[in-house]
Amino acid sequence: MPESILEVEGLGIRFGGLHAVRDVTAQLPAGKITAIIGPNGAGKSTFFNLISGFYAPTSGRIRFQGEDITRLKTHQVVGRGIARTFQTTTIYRELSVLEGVMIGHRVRTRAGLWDALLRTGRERREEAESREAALRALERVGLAAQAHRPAGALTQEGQKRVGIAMALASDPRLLLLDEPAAGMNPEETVNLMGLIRELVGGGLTVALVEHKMSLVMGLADEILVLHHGQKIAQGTPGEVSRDPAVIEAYLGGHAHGGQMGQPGREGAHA
Amino acid sequence: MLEVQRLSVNYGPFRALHDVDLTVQEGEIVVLLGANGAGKSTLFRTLSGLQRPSAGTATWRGVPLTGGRPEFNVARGVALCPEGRLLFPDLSVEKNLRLGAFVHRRDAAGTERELGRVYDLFPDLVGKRHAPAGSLSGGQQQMVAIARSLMARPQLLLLDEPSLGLAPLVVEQVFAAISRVNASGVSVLLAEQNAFAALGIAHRGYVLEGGRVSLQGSQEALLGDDRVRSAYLGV
Amino acid sequence: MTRPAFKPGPLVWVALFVLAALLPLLQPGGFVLDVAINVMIWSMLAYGLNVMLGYTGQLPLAHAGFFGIGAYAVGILTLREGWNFWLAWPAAVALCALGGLLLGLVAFRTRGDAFSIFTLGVGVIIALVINKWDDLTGGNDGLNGVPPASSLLGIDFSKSANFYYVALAALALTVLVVARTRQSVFGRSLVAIRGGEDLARSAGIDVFSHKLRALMLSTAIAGLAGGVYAAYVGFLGSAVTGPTTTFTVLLYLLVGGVGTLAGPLLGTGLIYVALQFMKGLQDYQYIVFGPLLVLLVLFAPQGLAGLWNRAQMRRASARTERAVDHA
Amino acid sequence: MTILFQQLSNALALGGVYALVALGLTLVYGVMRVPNFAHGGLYMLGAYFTYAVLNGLGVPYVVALLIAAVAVALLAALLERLVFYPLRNAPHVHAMIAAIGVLFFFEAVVQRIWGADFKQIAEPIPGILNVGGVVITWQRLLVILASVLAMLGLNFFLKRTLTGATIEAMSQSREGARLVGIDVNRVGMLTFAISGALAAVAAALIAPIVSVAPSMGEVMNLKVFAIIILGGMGSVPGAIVGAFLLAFAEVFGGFYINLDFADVIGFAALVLVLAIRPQGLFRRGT
Repeated sequence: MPESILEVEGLGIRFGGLHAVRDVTAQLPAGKITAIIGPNGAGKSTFFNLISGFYAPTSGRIRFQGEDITRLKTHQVVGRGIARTFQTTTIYRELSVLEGVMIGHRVRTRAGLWDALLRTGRERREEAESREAALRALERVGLAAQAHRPAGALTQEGQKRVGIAMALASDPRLLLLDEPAAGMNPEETVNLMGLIRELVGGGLTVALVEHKMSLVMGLADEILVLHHGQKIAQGTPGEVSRDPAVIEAYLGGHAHGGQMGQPGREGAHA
Repeated sequence: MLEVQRLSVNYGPFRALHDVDLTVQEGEIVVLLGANGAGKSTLFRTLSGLQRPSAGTATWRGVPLTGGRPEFNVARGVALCPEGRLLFPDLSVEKNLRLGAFVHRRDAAGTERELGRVYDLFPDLVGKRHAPAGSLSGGQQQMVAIARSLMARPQLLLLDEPSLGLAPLVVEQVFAAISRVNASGVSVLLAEQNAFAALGIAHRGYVLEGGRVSLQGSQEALLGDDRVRSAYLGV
Repeated sequence: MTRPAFKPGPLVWVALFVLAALLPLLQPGGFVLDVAINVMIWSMLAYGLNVMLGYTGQLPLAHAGFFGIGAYAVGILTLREGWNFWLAWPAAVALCALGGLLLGLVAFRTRGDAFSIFTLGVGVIIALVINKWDDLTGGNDGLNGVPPASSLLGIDFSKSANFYYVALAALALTVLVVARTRQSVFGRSLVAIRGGEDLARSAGIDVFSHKLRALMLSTAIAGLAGGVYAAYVGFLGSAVTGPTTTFTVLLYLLVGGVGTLAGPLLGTGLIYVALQFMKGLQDYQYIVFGPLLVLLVLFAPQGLAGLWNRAQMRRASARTERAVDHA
Repeated sequence: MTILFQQLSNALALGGVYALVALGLTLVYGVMRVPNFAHGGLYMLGAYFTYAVLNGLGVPYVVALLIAAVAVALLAALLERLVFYPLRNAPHVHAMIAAIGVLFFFEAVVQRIWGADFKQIAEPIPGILNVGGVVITWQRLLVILASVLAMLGLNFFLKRTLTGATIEAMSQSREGARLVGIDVNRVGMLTFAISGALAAVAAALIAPIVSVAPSMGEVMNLKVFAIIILGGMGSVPGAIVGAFLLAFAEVFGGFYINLDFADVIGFAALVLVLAIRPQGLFRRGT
């Protein structure tokens, strides 16, 4: 087992009567890609929202790089080095690509209102740093040439990349991607896979929620399967795709012993 | 019959459905398979009138469904049981059901008759009839949602992932109920992630991937096709 | 690369203010100067509102109240306590900033509609307290005889032509402050909040603390405008601190263009001056204003500066498309 | 004792009027998600219509009240069509600002037609009722009874009729309502009409006690907004409880503390409640 960057222990949250995530204990290995999968409504996005501090868990603990971050607010979590993107392309459409991505670097700056009014040295220095960080992030996602266009004018894939760049501009150790390939065509999806691999090659840890199995199976080092808010499996793609509990969760109770039980079909991508 | 021709739907610059062709014959159960984000819900929203298409047509018994007026579509016999249920959580189960018969509000006797039929179909709901719909368990809420769409006395029932988040036993109950509804003459278009449970009761099916129909065929053909499996698990 | 937004460059602003500085030389008193000073006062209030509505995306409706606090603070301190205007004015601004802090601590527990309505309630409380607290504010009779700004460096500010420069300087300061705020690390975070609080939060922005500071800046500017008003008009009545004033300034801001740097000045100037030509209509101005507000949000919610931006953008994108075609 | 009872009857009458106005506002918010700042304007128009009909046609008070209610209801429905319906997909701030514009317009028009000074409406049943030393004016009794009646009627309509159920359904799930075949546009107009009628009835009831003036709408606006925030926006029981809370705070606060500050006390109560419970009293946490 490689060293883990994030550990959750007995993590759970209830909304009214609904137990959206229940007693999940898992680790994300450092420097790897972990995919979180599960049927619709399994609690994957909620799981992300818990890690990133959007929701306060009703039970359990979250540790990041050895530090307990369970009760931290979102901006504090980002400050510790966990950045995220959203399910839908949520970016600042009316801003230029560069300006939008610079917002992602805010967490590394301290300039406030007085710095703004007096144009202090800190303001100018941090403005320059933000710009550099944003340009670096845009470079990493291959959008440096688009920096001055309005973000809303980019393609769906481009906007996804802006979202990732914004997350990268906060200089994270762990990047959470919520359905990064949603709405992309196969070619764009392949490009995105390449990008994610490059990021991990650069030392980043990535966790992603994704429904496109071609992407998950082709990319993930480790897969965590949620069903009804609970963890039902964790392992390599090969292990997970042979796990009967996983097959049942996805394909339904009638799958046993039928066509689905046959081994040796890995790699038959759609 | 339901006839969908070259239907496309855009959300801003994003194309959610791409030239979809699809039919449901009278009395059929047709299953729509596909991973999340494949466009199933968009197709349903379009057929129910909640969403307007950017191109293409959809007709039920020759009447177009794409006018952007759901109340019109319900009155023409096309009812949607939507993903996420969209119940009225603070109203009682029975009031939810009675509102389901809103388009038949002049036919009180018919509504009472239908109410009896859906309680027969979902006996669990009888004891809960006066409870607020939002207080029920997920499975029971799903039953209320299906029952509510049946109260409109549809000839074509659109079911968007009725098994979502339900325990396996409840899923079996729900699918048995769908079979019974179909046996009474209602055509059904059913979206499912639970591929094998759905194919177990369907006559035919379509696989939707990335907003396009990537595969179609009879129940047997789809059950045996590796691509169905790969669309879900990628194995 | 064309600028995507209507931003008269710093040079245009400097030129504008230099031109404005020449006005008293041509018109040393009277009607035109009065209109100009009023436009400056109300556009400052519109700038204050714009910091919140335009840059932070929340609509506070207590601004006339803070305008009133600023005005009454200057009035009471100079008239009753004998303070020098040049001390009373900054004190009033600080008081308004403090008031903004207190308001924000409670009001930012809500957002959207509830925030607006909550702050409206606070605005009403402020106006009512000013109206009822006879001993301090003169109540219904108002505060009469607020002294004009005291002389400074030998300049007699009781003359309109000289006081004009006080108002002009205050406006210039306001525009500078707002422009610098918008173009800063801090201001970009405000725009991020306007674009979506959840997204801003996930980008690592402490939303609450940013909104709080924006509101303090916004109410401080309202107090700055109120101070000028008190010294210029010399009489303070509680009516001006009520919601009607807030809504009128909101109209100015909307006409000019929410979220733009030129909008508040543009809208205030236009509407205020237009009203002077419709003096006979004054009592019934809202027969025109009301439907105008409705038509604006229905058909041109981005205001004049916004319309200009859109036209610019269309032209720019047409140009790039042509360039692409030629390539 | 007598004084206490008088204060009590004042508070009940005021609370009943607040409740009727606030109920319409909260219904509209529930169904359309629009904070209708023009609502106070509808209330003010109700008072003026009653005044005009009484003076112009010489009909009995009750008839004037009903005519005013119908007229304001129609006007409110028209307002929904012309202003709020086109803005249904725009940011909330837009609808809010448009509503403010409408409010100002109403006020200016009324001022143009009837002038800025106060108008009086004679009490339909003048004098007082004395039951064993306990004294109450007939008009206050009428206000209390009529507002309770109107509330019961509204409750019956919402809970027992299918049309009423469509209003509740739409406020709980707009798309769900569309899917069962409810024409949400008609429900929107209907809700606006009901809110207008309730506001007009409230205004006609209170008009003989207070004077009629163009600014009465603005004042009422602020109070009913305070009430529905207090009760939780969109909540029907919240509006009623909030209305009586505010009325009691004003009447008794004004009596025991300082009459001048009666209004301030009401708003201060609002600020206090929201500081503790930002979502209001009757709304589940978000």
